[in-house]
Amino acid sequence: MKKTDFVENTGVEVLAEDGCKKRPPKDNPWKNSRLIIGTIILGILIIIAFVGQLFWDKTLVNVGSSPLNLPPVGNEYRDQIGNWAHPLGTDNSGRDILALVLVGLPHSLGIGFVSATIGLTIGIIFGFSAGYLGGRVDDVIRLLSDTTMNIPALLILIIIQSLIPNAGFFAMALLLAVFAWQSPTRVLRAQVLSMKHADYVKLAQLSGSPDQEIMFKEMMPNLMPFLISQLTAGTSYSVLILVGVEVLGLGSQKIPSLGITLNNAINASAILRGMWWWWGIPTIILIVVFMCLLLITVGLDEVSNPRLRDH
Amino acid sequence: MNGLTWKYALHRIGIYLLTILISITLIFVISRAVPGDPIENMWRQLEMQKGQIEGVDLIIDHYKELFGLNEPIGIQYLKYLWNTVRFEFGVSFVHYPTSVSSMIGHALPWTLGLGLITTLIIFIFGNGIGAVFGWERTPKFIKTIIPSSLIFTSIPSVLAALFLLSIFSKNLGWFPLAGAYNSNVTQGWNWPYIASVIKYGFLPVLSILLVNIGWTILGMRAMVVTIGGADYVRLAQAKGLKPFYILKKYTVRNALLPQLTSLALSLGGLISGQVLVESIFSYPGMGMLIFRAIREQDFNVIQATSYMFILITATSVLLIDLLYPLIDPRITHGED
Amino acid sequence: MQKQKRTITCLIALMMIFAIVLSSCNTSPTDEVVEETSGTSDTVGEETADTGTQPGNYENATREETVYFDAYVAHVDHANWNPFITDNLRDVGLQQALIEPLFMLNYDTGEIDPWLGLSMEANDTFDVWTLNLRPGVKWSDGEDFNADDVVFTVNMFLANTPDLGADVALWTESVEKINDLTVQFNLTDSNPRYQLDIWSFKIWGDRNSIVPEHIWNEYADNPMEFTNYDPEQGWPVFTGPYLLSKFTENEYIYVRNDNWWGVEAGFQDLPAPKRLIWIQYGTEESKAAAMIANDLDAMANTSLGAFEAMTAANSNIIGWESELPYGTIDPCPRYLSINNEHPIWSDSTLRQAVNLAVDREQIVTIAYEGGTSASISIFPQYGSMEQYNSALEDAGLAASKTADTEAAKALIESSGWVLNADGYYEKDGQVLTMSILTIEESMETRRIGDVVAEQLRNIGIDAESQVLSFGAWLTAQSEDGTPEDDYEGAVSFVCGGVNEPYVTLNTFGGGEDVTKGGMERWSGESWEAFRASVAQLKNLAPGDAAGVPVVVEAYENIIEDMPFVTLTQASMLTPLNTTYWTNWPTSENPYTIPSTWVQSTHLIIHNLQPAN
Amino acid sequence: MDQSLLEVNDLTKIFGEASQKQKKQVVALQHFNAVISGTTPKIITIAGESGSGKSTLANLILGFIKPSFGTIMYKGQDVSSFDKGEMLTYRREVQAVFQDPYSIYNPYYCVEHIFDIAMHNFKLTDDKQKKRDLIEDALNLVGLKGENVLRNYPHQLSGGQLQRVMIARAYMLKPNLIIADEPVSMIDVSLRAMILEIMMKLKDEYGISFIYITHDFSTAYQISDEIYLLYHGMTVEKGNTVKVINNPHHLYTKDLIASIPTIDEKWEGHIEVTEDLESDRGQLKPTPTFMEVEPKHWAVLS
Repeated sequence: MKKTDFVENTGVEVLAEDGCKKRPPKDNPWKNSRLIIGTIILGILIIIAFVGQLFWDKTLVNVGSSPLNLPPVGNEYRDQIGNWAHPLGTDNSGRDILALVLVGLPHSLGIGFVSATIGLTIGIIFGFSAGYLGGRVDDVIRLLSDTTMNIPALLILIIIQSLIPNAGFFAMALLLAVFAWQSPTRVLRAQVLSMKHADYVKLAQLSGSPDQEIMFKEMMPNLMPFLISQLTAGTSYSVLILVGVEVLGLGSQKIPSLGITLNNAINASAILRGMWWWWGIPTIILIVVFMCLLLITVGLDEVSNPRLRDH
Repeated sequence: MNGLTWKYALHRIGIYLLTILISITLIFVISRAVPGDPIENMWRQLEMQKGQIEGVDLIIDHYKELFGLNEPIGIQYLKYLWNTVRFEFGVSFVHYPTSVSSMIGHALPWTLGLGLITTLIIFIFGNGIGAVFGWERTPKFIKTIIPSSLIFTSIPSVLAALFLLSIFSKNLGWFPLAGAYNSNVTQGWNWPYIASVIKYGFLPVLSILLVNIGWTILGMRAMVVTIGGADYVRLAQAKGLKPFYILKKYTVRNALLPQLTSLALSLGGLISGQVLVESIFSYPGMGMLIFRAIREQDFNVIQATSYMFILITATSVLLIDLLYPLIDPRITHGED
Repeated sequence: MQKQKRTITCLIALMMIFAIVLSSCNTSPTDEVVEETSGTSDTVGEETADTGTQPGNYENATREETVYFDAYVAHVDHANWNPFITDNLRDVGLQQALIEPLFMLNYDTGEIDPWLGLSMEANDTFDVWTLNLRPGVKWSDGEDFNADDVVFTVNMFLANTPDLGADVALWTESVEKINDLTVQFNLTDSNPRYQLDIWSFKIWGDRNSIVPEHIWNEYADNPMEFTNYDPEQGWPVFTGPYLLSKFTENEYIYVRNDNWWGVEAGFQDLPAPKRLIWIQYGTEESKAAAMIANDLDAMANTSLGAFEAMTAANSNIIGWESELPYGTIDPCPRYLSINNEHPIWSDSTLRQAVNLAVDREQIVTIAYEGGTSASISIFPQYGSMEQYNSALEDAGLAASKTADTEAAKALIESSGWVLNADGYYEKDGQVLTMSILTIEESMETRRIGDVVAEQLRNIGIDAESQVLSFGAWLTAQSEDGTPEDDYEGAVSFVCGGVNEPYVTLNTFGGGEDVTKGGMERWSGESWEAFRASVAQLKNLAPGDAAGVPVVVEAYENIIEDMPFVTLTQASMLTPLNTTYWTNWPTSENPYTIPSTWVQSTHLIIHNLQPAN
Repeated sequence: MDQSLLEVNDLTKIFGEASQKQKKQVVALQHFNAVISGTTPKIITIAGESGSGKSTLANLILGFIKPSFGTIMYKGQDVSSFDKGEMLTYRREVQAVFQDPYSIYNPYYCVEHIFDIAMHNFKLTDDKQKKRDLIEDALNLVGLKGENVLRNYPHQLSGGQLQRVMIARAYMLKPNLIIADEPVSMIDVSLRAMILEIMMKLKDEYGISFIYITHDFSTAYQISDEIYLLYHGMTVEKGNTVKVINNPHHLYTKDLIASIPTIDEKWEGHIEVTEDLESDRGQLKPTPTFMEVEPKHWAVLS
């Protein structure tokens, strides 16, 4: 039976609450190679960053803590030969690149993740309300998202930066969330619209479930993999905006991050000076992080949508 | 069932006008939220850069008066609304007495040119690649190659622009370092001018393209995959139609409309994302204008340029919303 | 659907065409002149013949005959050549190639050298000044430049203040023509710096340029409306040895005027370059690439790293010095501004401690990578300032190059502060903090801020640097809020004194009716004494030896109360390319400063020699 | 007096904007009248081809859509005037069984979920053991055991099982009326009889009335007491099931009954009717007049 095949592949088993019979592990869609590879590499990166912070002197991110313009180990730059004291080299203010990366990566990733989470939460509330309730609620939410998408992001960023100059971790995440909720709202609204007429929603109505329970207990669990993929996509989007903002010099300078390092490198003409390690290492890390998040997103899409899987 | 109805159109236009009103109001509020007085800041900055200016207080007072900044904020707002609907943007504070309209008049064509070409290429190639990426019959190795084209998506546009500049202009010398056309050619309809515009615009276009195309590819891929499983596509497959024909006629065709909407929605972002690329290539577009205006708190310029962006984005979204039911009869806007 | 896709394509194509049409509408009339030269080559000047160019027609001058300058500011309105508008085109050739000043200040000697003016003398009370003009000066359209033009221009200023000539109007009561070459200014008050501040190139350019009466008289009532641009009539008309040829969005091109007045008047020979181009590149990387490729002859300020990369790639690129710090001094030294009204930092003992904690040598090493020198005083260390700086050194008032952390700690402790568990000083439950504001647009201040914050943390002050946009940086230091909310410290700079300390000191002294000085809000006894010295200095002519002891006296008050902490000399590193042109100004040949955006560039242009 | 359980008066549903100038409206159901007795449980069949308004009627009674005009009276009270508490009671007492047993279950939860939410929302009981007993009891009625089905995911059960669980759920709520919207059309033939038997049993032993929506006359003939034949939203013939099917009177009914090819497949055919009838499609018409062609058998004059 075709229908049954379809349902069997939805892959909700792992998420289900205790007490339901487990499906045989053979057809578990969560065993998705892209998802697994992406998660593992990203996990390794994060673990390296956190473990590294324990073993590497974090104060090396401070200005003047190391010799200036030192290349990575084994390389030579302007009569200086890289050594193991600073394996990834230093920048022009005597900051250790390894320390910058170890401190900066979790910081940038964390802000991106938190802001994506905030954005997704708003997106869930707005998207479900707009899609399920429709009418005026839909209009108001639409107005809100259209309006905020209309205003140049740069304007908002510059202004907020001048209002809260040394935005900390959560302030920055909150600020980025301003740009992170419209897309989930739109996408979820469409999903909810198509799910609204599902038979099991009808049944829940017949069972006397109030609207919020239908939205969040009946519909949302089925969107779980989809929501997680929205979250990873949102995280990479927020990390990109964050890095973009920092590269502009608009971010908080208080905590070293990948974007601030790139901003310093660009301002100091690192490319021209041939200090490839200074801009190259943060860039490669950004690319790897982005690719991992992309793999996870694509993998999760495949989990939530069986048609996406390779045949 | 219903197609485009008057009620729906009026409702959409109502939302459109309301969106614009709220947006421009927010622009007014936001641009004044920055601490400090623009005229004061500007002259103090000039003084610090170019030496003390005696009588600077007189100048500052004079210009505040001239630009109406001494009036109550409510009056300023009403005047602003009235002027904005009439497309009267006044003069730039910083570039006084240059009128904002003439500044936009000089910059907008370049930005539109750059923006439209990149948008067009992103739409055609992004959706093309995305369709191939999402198609179930695409060979696996191609599906493996495509994600690598997204590498540029993961770095800020500034960095991408700097890379391209450093490789193609600095090291290889294939493209000029800055500007929009060669000063030796005459502006107008002649081949040397057009060739030079293309040559100077190539790298800026490429930078914006590489950074933005990834999102379109990913979006299209998801659309193709979703639609690929829809009943009518399954039906077409059952009818024995050729897979590529199905991809072209059924899947892509139906995926393009939502993609068009996303494009319209991202238009504003695309244009303002151009800002930094323009400044790196010293391209005389709106990007430079808005970036500087925001930094210099040049209210009239901020308001006018933002208004342009708002109009472009909101209008394209409106048009697509209105065209949708005409193009796709499955979309209805009835009450049921 | 297919049809619709086509419609969209057509629509977009139409809009592109529209864009190109719009952009070609901005065609400047001069473009028609060069139509025949519009070759397919992109390399400027390549298509010209080897034989060199014909006299008077230098639009197609060869690369060897052309000097390329860096236009470091992006302008918006390229067709407005009015020199008085706020965002004028002065730094892209207007004041270097077209407008000549009456006088020029020499940074090395402190003398005011004559140019269009021969001399300017004051009476004993400095309230009547007489200007003598150089005979034989002609406008580029052949009309004489004379006292009528000066009188006309000054009266235009007086009638249209403060739109233009605000400083002229502030000091000038009336102006009279004595004869064709002599003008008398009657001042509102005594001003020994009238010639220097108002009629000379001092820091950037002569803001108050004389304009030709026969062109501007039509616009005497509304000079701000005049664009001063009409290629058919040869406008803009000024006295300089070059004429505006054309401009694009990022290039400004000038050609030599072989009929320049200076030759006939016996003032100077024609300058060697036949064509001058100010060209704007987007980034430092692009400029550097152009320098390396010999497409640019002089670059505006650059970073040390970029400079080293450039000299490594192209040995023809030189700086002011042949070794570190390579650059010359900017007229605006950097200092640490401290809020004297802040609840904590109002304690001068703490400010003294900061002064001791700051290692200026380390700032130079890290923040500048050796590209500048530590300040010994708040003044720029130009040759003309030598007598003041050495007097301060002799009096033991010079700032130390290195830190004395122990002494700094002792001072803080003497004020009742105790180190807490985190290693920071604490008093009454309050940690000793200093948030140092830096300017986002200025990498230099940001790097200084980072280093100073680090140095202060080392002695137990919980300091951090905080980046703000210029406007926010300025506002944060303004006096709007309550003192508690106000700033603690800021990396700041003071421009003004180039050849004498008066302007710099007056920045901290305030005007007539203020009760505290400068952004720092310095007040109290020492300040009152300081102000008295500044007032005394005001009435002395610049460079007057009698001023030296007064300056020392004023500076004693600064050291005693330490309202701010001197840091470093600002560096100005201007790479110059000797591939096509030589005889650039250097420390060995210091005929002027090497800045090509200021008006003294006239001197550079007249001194440049072709390399072969 | 015999108070009616459900009384439907002149029920009409028009889709599309009534005020629009363009006549784009579609009349899905018009002038429907029916009464279900409160004392004698009955199975009432609503029959007709696809698009005849059967499902619209079900959705109207279940409150998923609102009528354009006409009323639904439940126990003598207008359904549209119900407050929150009354609506909850109505929801509980009027239950439904749907056509597609696969899609009615939320794939995220195991089968037990449908009992849980009903139990929770209708506040049947808080006691765990009591809960289990109620469920077990209901499942036993339909021939299932809790341990075999409750902890399974919907896709792990067969269509017949799922549909029986649905009926068990409805039964558990002790409703007065169950709307059965083509409950057997997607189920294996072998299981159909069982489902129908359960329905009969519920009617006879537990006094639950049914509105049985179908296009299948053989099953209607088998179990129902009354039948309503819908054509383009209009009732064209109604009355005792046996009489109507054995002696169809209306032109359309005749064609319909004669042309049914098989009872196994969902009938996708279309009845050729006179031009006259066809042109009326979707138009709102005046209340039809019924003629009693024989006792307990009415037909519209045509």
